[in-house]
Amino acid sequence: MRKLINAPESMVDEMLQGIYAAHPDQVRYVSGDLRCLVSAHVKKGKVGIATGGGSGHLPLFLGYVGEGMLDGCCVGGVFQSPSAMQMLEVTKAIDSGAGVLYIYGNYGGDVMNFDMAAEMAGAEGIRVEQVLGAEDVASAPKGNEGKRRGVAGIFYMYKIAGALAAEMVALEQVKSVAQTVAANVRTMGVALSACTIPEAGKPTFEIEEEKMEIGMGIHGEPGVRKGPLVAADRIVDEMLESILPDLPYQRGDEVSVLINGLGATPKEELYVFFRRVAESLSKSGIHIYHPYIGEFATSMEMAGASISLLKLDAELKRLLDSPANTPFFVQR
Amino acid sequence: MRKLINAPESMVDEMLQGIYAAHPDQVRYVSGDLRCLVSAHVKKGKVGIATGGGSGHLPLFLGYVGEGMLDGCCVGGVFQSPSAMQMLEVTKAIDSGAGVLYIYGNYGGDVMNFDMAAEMAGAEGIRVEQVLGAEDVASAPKGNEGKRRGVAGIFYMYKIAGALAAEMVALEQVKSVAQTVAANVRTMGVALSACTIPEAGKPTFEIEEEKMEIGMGIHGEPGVRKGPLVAADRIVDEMLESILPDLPYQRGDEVSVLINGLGATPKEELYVFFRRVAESLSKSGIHIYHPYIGEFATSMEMAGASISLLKLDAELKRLLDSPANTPFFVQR
Amino acid sequence: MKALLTIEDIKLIFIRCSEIMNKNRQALLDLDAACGDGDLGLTMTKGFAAAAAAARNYSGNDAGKLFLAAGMAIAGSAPSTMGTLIASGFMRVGKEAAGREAMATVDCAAMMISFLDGIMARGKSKPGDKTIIDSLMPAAETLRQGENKPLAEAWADALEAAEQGVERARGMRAVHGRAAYYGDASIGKDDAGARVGMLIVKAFAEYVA
Amino acid sequence: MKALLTIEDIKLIFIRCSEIMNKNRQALLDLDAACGDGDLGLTMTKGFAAAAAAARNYSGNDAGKLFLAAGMAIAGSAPSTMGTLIASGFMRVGKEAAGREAMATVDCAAMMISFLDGIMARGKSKPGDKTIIDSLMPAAETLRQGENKPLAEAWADALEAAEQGVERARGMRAVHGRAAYYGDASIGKDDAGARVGMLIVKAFAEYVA
Ligand SMILES: Nc1ncnc2c1ncn2[C@@H]1O[C@H](COP(=O)(O)OP(=O)(O)O)[C@@H](O)[C@H]1O
Ligand SMILES: Nc1ncnc2c1ncn2[C@@H]1O[C@H](COP(=O)(O)OP(=O)(O)O)[C@@H](O)[C@H]1O
Ligand SMILES: [Mg+2]
Ligand SMILES: [Mg+2]
Ligand SMILES: [Mg+2]
Ligand SMILES: [Mg+2]
Repeated sequence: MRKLINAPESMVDEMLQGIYAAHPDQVRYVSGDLRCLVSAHVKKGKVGIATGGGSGHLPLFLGYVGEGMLDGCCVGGVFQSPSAMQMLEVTKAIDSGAGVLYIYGNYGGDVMNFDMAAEMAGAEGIRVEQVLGAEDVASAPKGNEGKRRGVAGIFYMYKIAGALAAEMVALEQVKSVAQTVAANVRTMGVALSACTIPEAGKPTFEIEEEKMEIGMGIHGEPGVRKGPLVAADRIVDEMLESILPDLPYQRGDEVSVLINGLGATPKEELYVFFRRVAESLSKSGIHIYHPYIGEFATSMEMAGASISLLKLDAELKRLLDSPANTPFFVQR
Repeated sequence: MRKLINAPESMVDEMLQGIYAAHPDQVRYVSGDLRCLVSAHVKKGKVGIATGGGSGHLPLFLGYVGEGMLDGCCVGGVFQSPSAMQMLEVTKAIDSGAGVLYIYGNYGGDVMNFDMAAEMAGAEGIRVEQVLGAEDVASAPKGNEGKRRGVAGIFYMYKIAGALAAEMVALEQVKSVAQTVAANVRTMGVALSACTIPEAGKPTFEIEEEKMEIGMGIHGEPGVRKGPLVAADRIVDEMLESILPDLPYQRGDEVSVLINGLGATPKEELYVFFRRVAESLSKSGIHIYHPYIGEFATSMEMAGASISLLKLDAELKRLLDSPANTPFFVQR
Repeated sequence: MKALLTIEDIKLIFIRCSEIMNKNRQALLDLDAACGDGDLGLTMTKGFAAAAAAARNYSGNDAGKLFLAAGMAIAGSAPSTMGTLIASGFMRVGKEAAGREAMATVDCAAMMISFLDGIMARGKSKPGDKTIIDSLMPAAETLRQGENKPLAEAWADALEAAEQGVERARGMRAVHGRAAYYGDASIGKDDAGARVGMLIVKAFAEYVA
Repeated sequence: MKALLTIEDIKLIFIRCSEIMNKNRQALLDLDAACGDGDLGLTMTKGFAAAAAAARNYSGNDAGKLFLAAGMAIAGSAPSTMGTLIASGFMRVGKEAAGREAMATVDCAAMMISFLDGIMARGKSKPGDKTIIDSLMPAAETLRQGENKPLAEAWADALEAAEQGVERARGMRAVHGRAAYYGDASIGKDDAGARVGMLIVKAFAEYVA
């Protein structure tokens, strides 16, 4: 295990201590629980947006709490859901009367806990709505979208719903724009190596050097196909062949592209990837607007990358472009 | 080799093509040479700041070309210096009469090429000054600072000199503030794994799993000591023991801290690192102001991290805090 | 032989359940690793340790409150899929059993039905989905059919039914959770959650034997 | 036997030098890998191929311009430490030899001095630092001492001196470039740059032999 940590079981809490020490003006925690993180600036009357999920995916999830994005986030252990009670505490802390929207990824444990939290919050008189990120085309076939995993594309839901919420609109509108994003984003990933959960001490699976798994999930869920590692351009082509027809994305569409590094893959390679995406979309007559290239949803030191496409309209473009300022994401 | 690339020898140029495709509003290239990158917004009468060095260190070097930071950058092959002629082209493109400051890392090849470029630029009537980043305390002992390598701390030189240049002051002032930063920053790193130059195809050296090398340079230059990988807190303590007395940083000082990931090390671990730095500095009565935690100077997929400290005064704080907007670094 | 489970009995059953999970820790880890993320042994030992502690600390005389406290303890300490499902089940039992001070076989049957209702509502799942339901449902039905039998006999039958349920689940195709990603490849593999359901039944059966 | 190097001769020497670098590619890679970043075989073959091409393309009759063109070609194509140093050396020669149409032994000696001056100015280095200088300097001195000898004899002596320089450099301690990070550990190891210097001398020596 090649990790700069102390005791594996204290990694998550020590990471959180580091985050509060580094960003005291931006985030704080509630209920005396480090894992219940909220923005230091909860705005009266604004719809609150909360998310949550397992640790090990920074900047996901808590990294997007801040101006123009999210208001609160619960994190669990590495790749483990936080609890419904923790979500309830965050919900209570960020509700200022306008209700709270949960945006999170479609994973069994998370769904159940957010459902439970929503019921509990409802019992306390807080209006809660939920929208799931479920855009990994490799995780279930078209027609069975409800079974799909949520991966890096959730960034777009945070960004756009967060921007609209900042305009002080009602919960229904924020929910509706989040649903629009969810409906218009698709992702596919490729993994070149596994990662190690600190408490486990060794990778839960292995990918041989010079091999890859296309469609693998960010916790190592099985993908579409394992095979020899081929040239980046061919990988991009194969991924776009799955992504483009799924929505479908068509000639004349405007899309934002998110090239997401899974952790160990250097930015140099992400740009090699983007180059081919740009080339290919341009051939298909699809116009790229405001691409994002970097690490947005990682699996610790996993090597690999994902491509997300978001189909845009004028409203989404405006919200995508609006400023944001969180400990892990800044846009002017 | 676990890389998302096409032919190894085309990696750098394809990466650059990706960068120009992604950020056409921010950067462009001159002389028909992808490797001669300049800001899309060269401001008349402003001192130009240029940097350069080998590829494989993103966001270093070209990632910091943009508003409030640098104006131009030449990149070479992976870990290879660009040529003096390329530097001359960038120098000519960004000079608008106020002269040009070169800020770059203290590596033999780079120094010689920038020297040669400065002579050539001088022959063409462009005023050029140079300030070197040379803050790796592990690379040469105190008293022999001129032999030290430049590593992640150069980020502070870019940030602060760039902010001052944006205020339209004279070349001498920009040079002087860059020298002040250079004199007040110290860095030390630790590596947990090597990285692979694509054209070489395999790591130039190896670090066994569960081993580390403290003080190793960002190209794998030998460090202070190899040994078993110990707890993060102990590594931080050992690094601070070298960094603090070197300037020295003392009780009552205000410092910015930069925790830099070398590539494969996840942000989770960088925050575990920062937590201990904050704890330790607080015990020493050193106050942390505006820390930075993330990837600022990498070695592709190398695992490891570095700690940089910059001693601040009121002027440096003001310049550190001023906004910046580049393809790889945004600050509001 | 017991004819009624008192509050104290129920507390001891939670403690036994925690012991059983500890004993089966490695087996659950291995089962979950084959088709999931391999954490079930950790979450179940943690969750039931918390449930046992909550039960031990409960000083009232309301079985409903006792189950609720145990459920909340599991929800807070083991927020995985299985932990949350079991927590939801016990919390539902807590609602249905509110005010009760002791449980006969017929009440145990009702408890199992509520437990299952809580799980199915939370998991949006049904028998045949290759989950914990597939061991609990046969046990619940057996208890209901034997609701006039003494506790020991009824729970022994229920355990047998649960064990058969585990066997039958093996041939099913997973449609929920991580195992679902394996699709047809899940057929023929044991379901870790079904085994957890059986172990819970086992705690009752062993206690009343 | 040649008494004068013409422009055409100098061009052919650059071509021979490129061939020699190709032949020594792996040796240079290995030497540089031991104490540096292991790229010297790549940069030298690249740089001298460019120099040879520039020489071939030069159509004038000014040795100075020819050396300048070769130096610029190396600077542009091999901007490593060694490439830049050699480029600086040839560019200095270009300045000093400006206007010359042919070179006798005495001019070769002057050329080597300028070459070294260019390198030392650029590298801020001196004899004894365990660099290319330690093979070139003895060669230059030998050429000067033999400036009245015929080209073949003078260059043969220079090559011998350069080879001895490579040997002597082995015992030195590196103070420049990546090798310097190894400090005392560099003592006893061959210096890759010193070998490059010797190979350049060899190109002249073989050509005029
Ligand atoms: N929707 C569901 N309803 C009922 N049981 C489920 C459901 N999804 C998964 N399960 C059960 O949960 C078990 C896995 O639990 P667990 O290891 O906690 O999941 P995870 O680690 O993925 O959160 C499966 O073996 C299955 O029996
Ligand atoms: N300052 C210097 N002056 C003269 N020669 C030098 C200097 N620094 C390094 N060298 C020579 O350069 C050689 C290494 O060259 P090269 O492989 O191009 O370096 P790098 O790859 O580090 O840029 C060394 O073996 C040494 O002979
Ligand atoms: Mg599991
Ligand atoms: Mg789990
Ligand atoms: Mg070298
Ligand atoms: Mg080199």
